[in-house]
Amino acid sequence: GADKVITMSTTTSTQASGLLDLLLPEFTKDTGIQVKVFAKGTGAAMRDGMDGNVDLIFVHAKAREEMFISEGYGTKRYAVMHNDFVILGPPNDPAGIKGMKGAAAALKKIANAKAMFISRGDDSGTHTKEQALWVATGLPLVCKTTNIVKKGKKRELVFSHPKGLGEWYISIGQGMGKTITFADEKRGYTLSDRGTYLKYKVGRKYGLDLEVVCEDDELLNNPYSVIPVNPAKYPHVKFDLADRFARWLVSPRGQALIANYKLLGQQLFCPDAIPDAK
Amino acid sequence: MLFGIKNLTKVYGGRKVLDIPELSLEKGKVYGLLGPNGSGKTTLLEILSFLLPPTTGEIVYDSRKVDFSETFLRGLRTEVVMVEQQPILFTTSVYKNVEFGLKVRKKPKEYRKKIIHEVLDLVGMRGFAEASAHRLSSGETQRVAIARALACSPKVIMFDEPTSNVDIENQIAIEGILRDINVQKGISVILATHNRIQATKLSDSIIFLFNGKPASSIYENIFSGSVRRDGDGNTYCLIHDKVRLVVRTDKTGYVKISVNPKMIKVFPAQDIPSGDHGFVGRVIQLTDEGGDVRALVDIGIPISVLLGKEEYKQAPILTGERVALVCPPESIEVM
Amino acid sequence: MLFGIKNLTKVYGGRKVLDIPELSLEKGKVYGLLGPNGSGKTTLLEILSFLLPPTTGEIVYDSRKVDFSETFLRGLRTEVVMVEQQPILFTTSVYKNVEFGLKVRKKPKEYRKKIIHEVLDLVGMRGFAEASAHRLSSGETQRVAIARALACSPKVIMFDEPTSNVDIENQIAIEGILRDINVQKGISVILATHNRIQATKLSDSIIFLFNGKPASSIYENIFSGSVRRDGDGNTYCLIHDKVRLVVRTDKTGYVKISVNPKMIKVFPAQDIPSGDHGFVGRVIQLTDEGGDVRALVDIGIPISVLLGKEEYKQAPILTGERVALVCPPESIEVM
Amino acid sequence: MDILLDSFISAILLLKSLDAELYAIVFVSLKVASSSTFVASFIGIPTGFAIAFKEFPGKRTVITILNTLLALPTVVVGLFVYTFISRRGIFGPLDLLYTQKAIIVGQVILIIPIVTTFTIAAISQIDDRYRKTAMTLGATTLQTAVVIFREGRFGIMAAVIASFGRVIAEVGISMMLGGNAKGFTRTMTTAMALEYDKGEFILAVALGVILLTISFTVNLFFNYLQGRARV
Amino acid sequence: MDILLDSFISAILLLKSLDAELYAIVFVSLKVASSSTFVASFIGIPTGFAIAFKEFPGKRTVITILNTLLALPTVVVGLFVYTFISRRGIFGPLDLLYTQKAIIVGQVILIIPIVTTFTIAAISQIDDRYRKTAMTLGATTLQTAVVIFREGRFGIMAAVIASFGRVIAEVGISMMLGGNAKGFTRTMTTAMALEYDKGEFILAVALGVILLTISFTVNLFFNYLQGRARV
Ligand SMILES: Nc1ncnc2c1ncn2[C@@H]1O[C@H](COP(=O)(O)OP(=O)(O)OP(=O)(O)O)[C@@H](O)[C@H]1O
Ligand SMILES: Nc1ncnc2c1ncn2[C@@H]1O[C@H](COP(=O)(O)OP(=O)(O)OP(=O)(O)O)[C@@H](O)[C@H]1O
Ligand SMILES: [Mg+2]
Ligand SMILES: [Mg+2]
Repeated sequence: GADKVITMSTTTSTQASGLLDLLLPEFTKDTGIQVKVFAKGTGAAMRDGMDGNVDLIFVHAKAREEMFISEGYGTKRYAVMHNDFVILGPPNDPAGIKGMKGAAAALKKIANAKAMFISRGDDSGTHTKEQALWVATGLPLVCKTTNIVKKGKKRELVFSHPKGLGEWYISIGQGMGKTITFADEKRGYTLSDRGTYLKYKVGRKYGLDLEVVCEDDELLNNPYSVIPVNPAKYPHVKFDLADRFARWLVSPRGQALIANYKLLGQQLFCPDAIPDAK
Repeated sequence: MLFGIKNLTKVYGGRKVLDIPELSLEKGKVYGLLGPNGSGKTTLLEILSFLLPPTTGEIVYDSRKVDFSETFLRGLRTEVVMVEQQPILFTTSVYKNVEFGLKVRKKPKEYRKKIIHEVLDLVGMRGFAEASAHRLSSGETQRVAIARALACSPKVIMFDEPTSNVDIENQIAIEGILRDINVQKGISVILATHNRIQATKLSDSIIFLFNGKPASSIYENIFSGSVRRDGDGNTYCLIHDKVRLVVRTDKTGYVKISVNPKMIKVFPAQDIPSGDHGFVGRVIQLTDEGGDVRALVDIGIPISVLLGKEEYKQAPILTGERVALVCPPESIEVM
Repeated sequence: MLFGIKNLTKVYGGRKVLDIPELSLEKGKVYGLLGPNGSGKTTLLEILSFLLPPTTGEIVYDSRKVDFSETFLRGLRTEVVMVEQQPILFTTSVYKNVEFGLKVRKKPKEYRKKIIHEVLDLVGMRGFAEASAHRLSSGETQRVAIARALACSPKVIMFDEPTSNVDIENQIAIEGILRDINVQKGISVILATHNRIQATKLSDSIIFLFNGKPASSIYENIFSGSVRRDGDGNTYCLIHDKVRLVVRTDKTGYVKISVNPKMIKVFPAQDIPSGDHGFVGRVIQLTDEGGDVRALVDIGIPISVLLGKEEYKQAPILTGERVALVCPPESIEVM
Repeated sequence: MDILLDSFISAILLLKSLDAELYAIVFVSLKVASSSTFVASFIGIPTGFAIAFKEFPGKRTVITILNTLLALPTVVVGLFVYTFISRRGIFGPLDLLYTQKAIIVGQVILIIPIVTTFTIAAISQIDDRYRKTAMTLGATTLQTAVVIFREGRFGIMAAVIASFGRVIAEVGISMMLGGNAKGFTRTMTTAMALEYDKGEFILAVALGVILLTISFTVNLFFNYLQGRARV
Repeated sequence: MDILLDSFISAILLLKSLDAELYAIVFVSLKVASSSTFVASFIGIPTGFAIAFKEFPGKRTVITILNTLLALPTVVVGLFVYTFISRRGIFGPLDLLYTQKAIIVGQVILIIPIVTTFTIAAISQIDDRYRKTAMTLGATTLQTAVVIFREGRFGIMAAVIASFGRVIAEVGISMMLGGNAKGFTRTMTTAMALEYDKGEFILAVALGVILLTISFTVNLFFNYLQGRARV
């Protein structure tokens, strides 16, 4: 019935990767619960949770997720899975970082060579990760603050980036796919999640010229989690059903489905709750 | 009383184009409205048919004081219909154009059909019922517009130069219709026209407008000319560089004058009196005006002379004949 | 030769509204174009001023064969200007309206100014130079449109009922202008009008149109009526339910007839001859027509009678007088 | 370049596959867009009439504001409506967010300025004699408006067509207020945006081709209506 | 609800901060939108004239197609242009992608149907006597067109204003072809979309408020032009 429908906001990558198209029908089959999905930027998805517009969120921005829970918007963070980030670059690799393991060192080299780097610049999980990597390089960063008013009080928004914005560092404020396309067109470097990269590289008639130039660093891990919205904050949310979905995702059944999801022959996500799920 | 008007003015961009201190019109009559271009005829008709609010003034219609609010006016408009000078037909068939007023009045379909055929017959446009209205010639359009107004059978109809583009046969027909609706149905008619013969023939009473004001002076023999003074100290008005009329005025420069046709005297050509006021010209037209005779004499400019019944009988003049005219200065008004 | 026309037709929706097998017009003349509403006057004028392509036919203008291609026509249009029946003025000042044709002809500014004041003077609209054209009254509009055409000083001007909304004084003025431009500047003029007096007065030659065809028959005394047969086997046409005219025709039902004004005979009222062809009526108007006299007699319908110069001189009739008319069947044409 | 050709072929394949999902999307698009157009016309056309006819102080300012609102970005409309119908908003309890109704509300706001300004433009060009004639023949204000509507119907129809085109091609509001939920609020444009996000350019353009085909059909219908109205 | 108030205040703060970045964005938006509007008008108005005046077989089909193109989704335009100017496209060597020029090209395609259809609608309602009068007075085809332009300028102006509104509020094409690169191709709308994605709704609406303010100013200017043109 209509009652057995829950709503979820998520980042575009879970939907665009096709993972949800696999998981949701199985979940409905198992429980009779339908999940309505709204895919958008990480920030906007979390806003949906904070405004009580959805029953749960499925995102990847660990620090902000924890804040989400500590501010009482969510009940619990279920670590579902992770994939990893890779640094992409043009085949001729002008900064010469091919094969490097250290992501921070690689970025530093790009900065020093003033080779073009395309940043998502949209406060997404990927962008958050990129900013963390820049901090790790130890290079001096530029912070830019914008004043806005929220609930009548002034608030500052901070945007930080290495020096050279608009010269070699291009901030485009768009989704992953578009950022990859941009980097490919402009022959620049960028940070991407592996799933999207694979889809663009081999999933299409005209692949990319971009190649992975740096991968497998610990720092490049990208954990996803689901958080049911707190019924104490929003009594109307269907917490029971949402929590059931969350628990289903971290159950052996859900974890196995995730582990076995392959795109173009490659595993995209590693289950985190039961790492060796099959 | 049909219309009672007090202190009516209409101002456009600072210019008073209509200024009528007082005027009253009776029910069941035909009024002719005469006046030169721009004298305010159309403006007056639009105000009287409640399409245009006056700038100031009071109008009493059928003993109701008119307040220019939309709801009040709508009721009045069903009783008063105006046929515009350059009428526009709705973009549909002639039939549906004529049907409009009847539909609006919620007449039943059969009745509408009957009336439409009747009025189209009257204006000689029966064959065009299904024609698309925008493709008609000007005269055809004008005639359909008249039929459309007639179909409403209102209490008052305003006609703004209803025959200006109509052919001779239908001019006669329309003049007949106008008389008939007045006599047979008692519809009051106000008719603006430049055709003085039409006006005198059809109207019970004639209103002259001049510069927006009802003119007591006769709107006839109006000429533009310039006032000059000759060596002998005479003041005269030179019209079309041809005719010199001695006038009494202090004005100079460009003026309009009107010559009272009743005060012009006619003599056989050989009897031309001495003095400056005489002209010789040819009689071009003689028109019967209820017994009196209007003679149009070409003295370089065409001038109209009104001869009394008896006067004409005693000394008839013939068309084509040469006659002498005398316009005494008191017959000439400088406006 | 100004215009040579061969097999010209204009067809609208299957209906031939114009059908002229042959017609030629001379340079430097004034032509009057007469015809009932819808007879094709406007259509013909628009074709001759190259605004409307004919459906078929050949037109030779000034010994150039007209091919209706835009580039060719543009050249011709600078020589031929038409004043529309219901002219429209551009949404700007009167001055700029008149200036348009001059600007298009690349006349220098000073010259333009001079001409504009001249032509506005001619039509009595000098005071309105700066007025905004869309606010003018109908007659004012018509006069500005005439001035606008005059300013172009073309070789040919077409006037489509140029005085239909113009007041009497300016009618005279415009008729004067028309004659002047023809006589003084040699401009050819084609004038469509319903005013027969105007047409005869101004034109060197008159073209009658009837149902789109040049009519040999005289476009006068046209009446609609229905053909009936009485007990005695006489065929007559009943007009306006009032007048019975004996006709010779096989047609029945609703027809148009025209009565040749030259073939109607006039007698003193008491001398009414026996027979079915006589009527008694009142003389309402007598007009001089180049010596001949046109009498308008009201016999229930107004009928026009043309009296020869001598005939009139010998037995003059007076306005207001009662006379007897005889319309022999051969004077009546059923169309 | 052959992405275009590929897209055409894909569009045909998609249509031929009689895919239920595709039809659902098309259906939602058409339903939402026509509802929005209808509601906006219902409000905007009379408003346009009123503004065109009435003389009132500040009339030009009102028109300038309407013209300004032609530049209303979808994000602003989306967020504006969002603040009202989000759970925290005053209409939160109605649970409108992420429904087709929400999209319609947003789209109506988006196109009311279009319908209204172009109605004003169309009406003001109509000869004033039509109004006077209808009135003198005894028409009520409403009947007069109908006459003028008939005379200006080409302009007004153009306004309605443009509005329909605007909303059926619109993506921002549908995305923000509808949420692109599969089977519920996914429209052709949000589906296109999704395919584009996925990098499935060919599929995105194929959907676009289908959208234009549908829009063409709708316009053929409008055209037929206009043809009939010509009398 | 107070997000709206917050946004207003934030907009004022933003403007007051004289933020160079903000001005750059505003400048890019205005430059791109006015270029697109100009180019599209330059093409669309004469095309509209030609279609309105010439009688040719298939005229109604052409109009129907133009009406269809009013529903051209930005994604389709974006991808269409992309295929030509991407590195793999035939204009790839021109290096147009992710430049303001690319946005202009896309936007021009987007609004040409708007300018053209509304020009047609405006022109067809103009009394044919204007054309005949201009011609009989000896005007060339061009001069006649100028006369008709003058008479129909309100309708045409409305078309231009609507097109300007459409492009300045447009986000899809700017995003896809411009790339939203900060300092180069970021426009007010792409910045808004970004802030929305980030969940910074207040900032998004604040930018929207600024956009509408600017659009209002532009319209005041248009209004002034119209007022002058009234004579
Ligand atoms: N809307 C307007 N704005 C400004 N002036 C106007 C307006 N309408 C009419 N006028 C002026 O008012 C005067 C009277 O116009 P009106 O149409 O009543 O004259 P009219 O007597 O009907 O003339 P005509 O014989 O030419 O039809 C004219 O001089 C005209 O220029
Ligand atoms: N575009 C058109 N489509 C169809 N019929 C037309 C069109 N234009 C004119 N007609 C018809 O052609 C005929 C001739 O029209 P035209 O305007 O030439 O007549 P006219 O002699 O000027 O009449 P009027 O004295 O009324 O001005 C009319 O019966 C009219 O209905
Ligand atoms: Mg008038
Ligand atoms: Mg005519």
